Amino acid sequence: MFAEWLFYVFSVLSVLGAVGLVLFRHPMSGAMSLIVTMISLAGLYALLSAKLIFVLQLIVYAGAIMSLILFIIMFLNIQTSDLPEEKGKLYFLAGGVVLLLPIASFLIKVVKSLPGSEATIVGKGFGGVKEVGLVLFQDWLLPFEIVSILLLVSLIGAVVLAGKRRVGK
Amino acid sequence: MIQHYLILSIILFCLGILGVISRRNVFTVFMSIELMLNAANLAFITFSRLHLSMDGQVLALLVMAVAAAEAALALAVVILLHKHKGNLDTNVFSLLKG
Amino acid sequence: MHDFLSILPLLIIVGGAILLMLLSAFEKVQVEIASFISMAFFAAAFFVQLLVGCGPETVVFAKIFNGMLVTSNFTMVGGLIILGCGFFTAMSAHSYFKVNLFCTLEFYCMMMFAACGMLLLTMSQELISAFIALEIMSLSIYILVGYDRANVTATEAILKYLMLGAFAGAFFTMGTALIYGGTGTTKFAGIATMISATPAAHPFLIAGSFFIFAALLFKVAAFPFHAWVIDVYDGASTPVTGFMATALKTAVFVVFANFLALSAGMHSSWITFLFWVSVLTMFGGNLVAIGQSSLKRMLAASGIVHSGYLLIALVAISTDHFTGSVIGYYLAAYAVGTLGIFAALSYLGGKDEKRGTFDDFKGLAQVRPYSAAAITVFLLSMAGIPPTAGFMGKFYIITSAISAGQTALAVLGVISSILSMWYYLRLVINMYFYEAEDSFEIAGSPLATAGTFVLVVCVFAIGLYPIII
Amino acid sequence: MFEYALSVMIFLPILGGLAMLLMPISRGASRITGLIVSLVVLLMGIELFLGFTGTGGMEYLENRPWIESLGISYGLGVDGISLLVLMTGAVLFPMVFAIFTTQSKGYYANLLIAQGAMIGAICATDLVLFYIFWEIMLLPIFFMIGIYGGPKRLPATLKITIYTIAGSLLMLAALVYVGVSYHNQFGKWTFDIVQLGALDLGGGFAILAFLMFMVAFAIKIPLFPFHTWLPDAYTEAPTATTFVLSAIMAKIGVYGVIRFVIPVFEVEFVRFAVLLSLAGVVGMMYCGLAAIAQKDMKRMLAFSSASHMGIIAVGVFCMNTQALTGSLFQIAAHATSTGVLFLFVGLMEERMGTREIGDLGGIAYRAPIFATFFAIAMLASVGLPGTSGFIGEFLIILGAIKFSGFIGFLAGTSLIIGVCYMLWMFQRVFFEKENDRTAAFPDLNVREILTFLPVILLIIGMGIFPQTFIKKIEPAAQLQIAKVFAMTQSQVAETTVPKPGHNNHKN
Amino acid sequence: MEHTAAYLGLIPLLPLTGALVIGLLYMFTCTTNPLPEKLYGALACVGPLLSFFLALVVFFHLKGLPPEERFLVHNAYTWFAVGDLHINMGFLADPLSALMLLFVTLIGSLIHIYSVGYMAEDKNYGKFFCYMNLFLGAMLILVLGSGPVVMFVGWEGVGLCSYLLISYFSEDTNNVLAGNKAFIVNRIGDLGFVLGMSVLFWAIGASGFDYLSLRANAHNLTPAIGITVCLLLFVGATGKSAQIPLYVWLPDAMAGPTPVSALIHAATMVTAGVYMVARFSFIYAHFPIAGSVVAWVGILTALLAAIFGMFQKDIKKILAYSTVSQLGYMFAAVGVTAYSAGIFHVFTHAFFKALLFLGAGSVIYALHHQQDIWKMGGLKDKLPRTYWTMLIGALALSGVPPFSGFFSKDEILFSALATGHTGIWFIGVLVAGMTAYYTFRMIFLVFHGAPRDKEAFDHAHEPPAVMTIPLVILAVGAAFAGVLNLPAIFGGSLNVSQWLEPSLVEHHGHASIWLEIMAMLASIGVVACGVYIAYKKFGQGAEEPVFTGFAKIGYYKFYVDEIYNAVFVQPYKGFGSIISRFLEPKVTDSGVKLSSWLYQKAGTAFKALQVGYVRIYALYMIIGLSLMSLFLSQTIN
Repeated sequence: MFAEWLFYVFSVLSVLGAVGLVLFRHPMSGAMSLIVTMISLAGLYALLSAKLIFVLQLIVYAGAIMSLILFIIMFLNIQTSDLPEEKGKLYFLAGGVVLLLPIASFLIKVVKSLPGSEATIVGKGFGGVKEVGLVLFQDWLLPFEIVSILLLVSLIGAVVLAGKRRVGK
Repeated sequence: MIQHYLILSIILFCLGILGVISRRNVFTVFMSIELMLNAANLAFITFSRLHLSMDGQVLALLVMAVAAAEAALALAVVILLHKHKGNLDTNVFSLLKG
Repeated sequence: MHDFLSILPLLIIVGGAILLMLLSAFEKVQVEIASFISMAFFAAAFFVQLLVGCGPETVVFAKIFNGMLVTSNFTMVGGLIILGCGFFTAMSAHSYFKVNLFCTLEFYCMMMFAACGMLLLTMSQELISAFIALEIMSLSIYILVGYDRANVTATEAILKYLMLGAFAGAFFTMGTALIYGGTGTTKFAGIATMISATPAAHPFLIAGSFFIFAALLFKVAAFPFHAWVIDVYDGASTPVTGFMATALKTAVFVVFANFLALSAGMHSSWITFLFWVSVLTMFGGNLVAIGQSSLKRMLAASGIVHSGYLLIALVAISTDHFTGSVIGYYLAAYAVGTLGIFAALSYLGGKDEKRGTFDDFKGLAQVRPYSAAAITVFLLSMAGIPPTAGFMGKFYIITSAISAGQTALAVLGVISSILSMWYYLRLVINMYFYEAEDSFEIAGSPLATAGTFVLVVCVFAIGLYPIII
Repeated sequence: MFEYALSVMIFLPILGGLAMLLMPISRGASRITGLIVSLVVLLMGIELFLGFTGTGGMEYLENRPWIESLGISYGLGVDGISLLVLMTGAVLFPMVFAIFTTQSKGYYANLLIAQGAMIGAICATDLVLFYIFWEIMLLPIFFMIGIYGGPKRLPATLKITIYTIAGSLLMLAALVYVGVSYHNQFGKWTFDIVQLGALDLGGGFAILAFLMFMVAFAIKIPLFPFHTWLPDAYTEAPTATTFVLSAIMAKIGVYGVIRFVIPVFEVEFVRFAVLLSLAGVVGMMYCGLAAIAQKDMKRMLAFSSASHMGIIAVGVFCMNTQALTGSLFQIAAHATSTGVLFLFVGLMEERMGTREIGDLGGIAYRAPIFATFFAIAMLASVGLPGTSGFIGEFLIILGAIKFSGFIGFLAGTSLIIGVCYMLWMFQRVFFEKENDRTAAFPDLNVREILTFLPVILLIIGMGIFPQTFIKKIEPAAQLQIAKVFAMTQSQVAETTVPKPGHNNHKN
Repeated sequence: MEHTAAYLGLIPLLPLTGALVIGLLYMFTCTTNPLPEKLYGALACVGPLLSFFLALVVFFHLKGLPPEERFLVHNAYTWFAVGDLHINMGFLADPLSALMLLFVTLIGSLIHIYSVGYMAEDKNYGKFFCYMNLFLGAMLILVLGSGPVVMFVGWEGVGLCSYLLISYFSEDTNNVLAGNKAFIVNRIGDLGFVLGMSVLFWAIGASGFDYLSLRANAHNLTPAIGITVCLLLFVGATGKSAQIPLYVWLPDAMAGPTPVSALIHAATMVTAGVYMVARFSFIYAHFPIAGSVVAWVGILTALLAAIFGMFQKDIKKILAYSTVSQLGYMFAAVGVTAYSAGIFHVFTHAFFKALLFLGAGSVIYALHHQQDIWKMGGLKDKLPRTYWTMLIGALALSGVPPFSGFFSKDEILFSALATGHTGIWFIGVLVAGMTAYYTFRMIFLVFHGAPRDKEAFDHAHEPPAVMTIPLVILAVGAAFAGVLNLPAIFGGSLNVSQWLEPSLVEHHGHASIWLEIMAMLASIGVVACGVYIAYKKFGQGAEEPVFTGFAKIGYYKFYVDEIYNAVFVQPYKGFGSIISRFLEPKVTDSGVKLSSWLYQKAGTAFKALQVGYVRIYALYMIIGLSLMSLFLSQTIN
């Protein structure tokens, strides 16, 4: 029962955060509300017994990625005057909602086909660091390895695009 | 109950889409995409709980890594854009058209 | 041992990429050397692939990679195409960067990483690996697209590509999540088992593959996910455009085919969907192409049309004994033609790509008859006029479509290729039937030129001896 | 030694043309090369003609598997149906090289490539191979019109190219459909036309495929109402191209119908024969009428050519031996007469700088030899007995009468229509008063006389001794018709509900 | 027999060779160093004379055979053979063709000789004789052809030569137009011929498509097909022989040189239609309805042409209408199955009409190409030989006994009466009177009275002997040819008819001898009236009248040419320009143009969709996905 309440609290918070992201004019406000969403999601992960992910969500997402974004926002020193006018935003929002209705209803229809099942917290041995780590390094070696390439690419890319460059003769 | 998690995931996903198509600020757009990835992650975790297999959690983990990589690149691009125009309006960047 | 050999090309490419990355730290290493190094690695990987791939058996890396990586004849063909594309792109880039001075070593490094991602993509038999491979490829390509930082159009191109690419990537993850939810696995083999176990179409599977298709269709620029491609091709530098147009499409189509062909149930439930997408893609592409005045934009739009043809082939694949030969052949034929034309544009474009529109190439045949002839050959191949490779590709696709009972689709494909004659011929007409106004001076190295003529030979060779694929 | 004759006849010109394009040689050298190559082909053609036994089957066969997974082979052969078409392709080319001395290298090279491709299309016994040559032969035409054509060449080029490619791509789809149907029925892949004849097609897709084939050929022939590219293209094209287009390429359209459509689509063919033959006669009349209103000689001849092609097509659709043989004969006859007329107009244009009928007059007084040759070709084209034109036209009308009295009557009107515009033109150009321009017109010189004389003699010879040719083509035509009937008699009886008045056109 | 048969091929070949030789000589020398005229003249006469000689040989050979075996066949080679159709390049000499052969070669030779003189001043001498020889060759093929297809070769060949010779003075546009008209109108007839042949072939031609086989199989014809064949062939005949409605070309054909008019447009070519109907007598005789059509068309043509002839002022036009009129008689004859009478009239007509034309040619020659009879007069004394020979011709044409025309015409009229065609007989008699009138109108105006053009009269002189000798020979023929076919009442035995018997299928009408005498007297009376009226009006000199009323309409030939022009020619041309100006670019091509226009427009529209705003691109994706979701929602439940 308590878990259910928690679910509702977190979900309302996350949706509010998301709505804030979409609606706030200034990206800083958007980023802040996204952080709210992320933290709520972390709570939901905990409710779903994904302990490692819960931690990582907080550390990597809400922590690292979002602080990077915030850092850049501040680095670029974005003023309100720099922001786009976005006069027709409301029309776009309304139109977007109309367009999204079929997609959402389709997805919800799909979800409804799932037999109802409880999401009680599962005890030990599920979602812990060790257990997930074992799965990761045994079954999911390939993705894990190639993610390293991906990160390498992104690293070089960031340098190439934003860093200093030694231009060829 | 599982369904509720999934519906939440769908709502967040759709809100992400909405952000992408209705906003012109580059930051907001990228954050909306992050939101979509998060929604997907929520779905992964939910299914992981549903199937009681930890594969879903691993998948979420990998998606997080991808999201991080993408974010890094996206921010580099943002800096590049800002250097060119001093402005982060996506509509400003419409030289290529027709 | 064969296991190792099968992924040896991949390892060579990764090694090359890392080597280049390390070399770029040294001031003394020049860009030209980097291009030769990358060419060498591509060539080496190509020949290794050719030698290794002679065995017809499918290698499943069950132990090491838990069956997430599979090499087969089809992936080998895809790999060959990708490596060939890399090789010829490096050649044209060598010439291109003699005139356009914004290259650094990382360019070739990124190209090799992209190729690595593509190879992984062709071989991956698991959704999240495919996703990561896709992202490796995409991120590298994003960087290549935006490589000319001083150029605002290149920046715009990377913004558009990155934004929409990430957007599509989000769909891919959501799709993966839904499939995982439906089947409890993300491996192709596992999904196939699940499908055959439950005869009725699983809603999660449908929704999940729908999103995955959306992402893949985005990557191959199918209608209505095509809008980015024209702007991005236009903004990117010519060798990169050529690389994107060929290698990227090859990799995505291979994984697309692998995914579709994983079971008959999977394929059959998407035929109608793909039918309409392919029809719309072909005709939409043609309609976009007809109005273009810039060559790169026209080629981008024609790339859309070719994606449409490939979608026909996807509709027509038989899942019972899937070989992918039709797709492979068409991809090769298309790659040869497209690469050729971009190689030609690389050395003919001049500084800052000053020659880029149809009108800029008026009278080329009088000044540079051989180049004009080469471009004509490529255009004819793309248009599907015999005896070029493009014709045989189209022939195979039509044959497979009709064999699969998709006569209407074949006819529509034919009509679309009629429409496409319009803009291909327009360039030929401009090159041959007008007086020259430009002197078409060529700076830079002869490598792109050489590459162009090698590709001309390839066009005919592949066309006349289709067995070599 | 002679067993690879066909391959040599195909690839010698193609390779010669390509070599010419790639190598830096002067225009004079390229012309001589072209002349030599085409003469070699001519001699081989004559040798081949003489050695042809005319039993109705394929001769000079060459067959090599090419793409075995789809049963595509490199198959060549000649039979009575292709013999005369092949001969036109082989015989007429040297004239062009002999007459036009001042053209550029590309011009000659393209001509050679066109010749090779056309001979290829004529000899191919494999549908796919045929298609490949069929498409290739358009390319040199495209370049020749576009580069060497008249002032309004660009739209004309685009029109002919897109138009014909549209047709041929549709044919490609139909062709694949045929191959796939064969695979479905017999379990193996082949595109060999002899084997495809065993195919038993039916249903909507078969009709669609038939129509696609027909559209492709109808555009090439051209059959009304698909002829609209023709006047522009013929007018704007340089003379040699117009000559090639009218004398040979259009014929390959008719040939294609006979060779590839009739054996495969017997039932559909019979079903649509009336409609198609109507299209033929309507086109004949329409283009014939249009010809009289032309002011440009070349354009007039273009319409005239289209008009004649209509009649030739009728012969094919009438489905009897006489008409079919007539069409086959007329193919050669028309190639010699109208083709030569185009060359004459080209000569006139070269010498006087105009083709406007109104600007000319009285040429006959200054140039009697030229006028005589022109008159002979013209009379052949209006079908005067004693010239090659009569035999074919007579046989076609005869056959058409059998097919349907009405169509026969309409086909017969070509006798009148053709003569109207030809005489009108002849009057204005060769008779009446001469003017400054025509007074300076030099008669044919010895080289030109020697070039044209063989063809003029051929025109007369074919009129007086047609049996030399007919006896080689007639058995094949008879076989072809016999096949259609063997097939349709059984099938039509099964498939169509007997309706009163329906069987008029079949017997 | 074999030996003689082999000559058959030689007969047409000789003039053809002559044509070839003359043509080549002329073609290669005329612009540089023209050869002497005498050479051409000599060369030109060799062929016809040799042919005439051979024709005599053939004739006497046939005469030596029993009547039922009187035919010679020479199949030179197989011309073409397709399926059942087997056409030999074959020549057939039977009594009918032998008769034709004789007078064609005879008159042809005479006219060639005459032309040597007449054309002396022409610079294109060689060309003329080339065409003439070519014509004679074609005509001989027409006559000798063993089947309809070979006949058609000659048939078209003479048409071609007719065209070439009509437009001989080609610098004058009108002459060329006349030539064109002749060729085109003939072609209309030829269409009928070809169609008739085709129908005939499919009906009975499978076992051989020459006259002998056809004749053997003629009984297999059904009435419908038989009548169709007859009528179609007759269309061919109307074209070649200038019958209603295709007669219009013949008067215009007088634009050619006068010997041409004599040879082609009076004596030989124009009678080919009659010959053809007679050739096919084995079909026509079976179908009296078709015959009646032929007869009525013929007699109405005779009447119409006679009316026109009464008002013409061009001497050659008068003769031309007279020819049309006489041809009408011949068709009336063959229509009422009196084939031998028709052929006999062909025979006699050849003499007297050739004579008249050549005479007219002499007059024209003498007056330096003056053709208007109202500018002549009183030439009797200046041109005595011409006068007397032409008078004989005129008497023969008018049907005054005992000249040849009387017998042949009377035979026709009697046959009509005997077979019950009273109407035809009546019109025929009427036309006889009109013929006498206009013939003598011409004679009186040209030769009698006072000269109307003094200057021309003074310069007039009798032409050279090379021209007058043929006139005399022809005059002899015109005067006495009738003797060859004297009917029984004059003690004759219809020799020509008997000679022709084996070739023809005739139904002889039976009528009493009194009826014959009555008919004869009636026509003599009418002819006498005609001559008398002509004498009253023109005998003593008359001034050119101003035509009013019916005469004016007659003078303008009932405006038939104008009507044809308005109804056929102009619409034809107009249709041509409508096609090339409107239908072709705007209608036929509209499908192509429209689709290319649409394609371009749609391209522009799609170009506009590429707005360049990235979020709009994302929007496109979402729109697509949204629609696809709608579609997919249906599939799951």
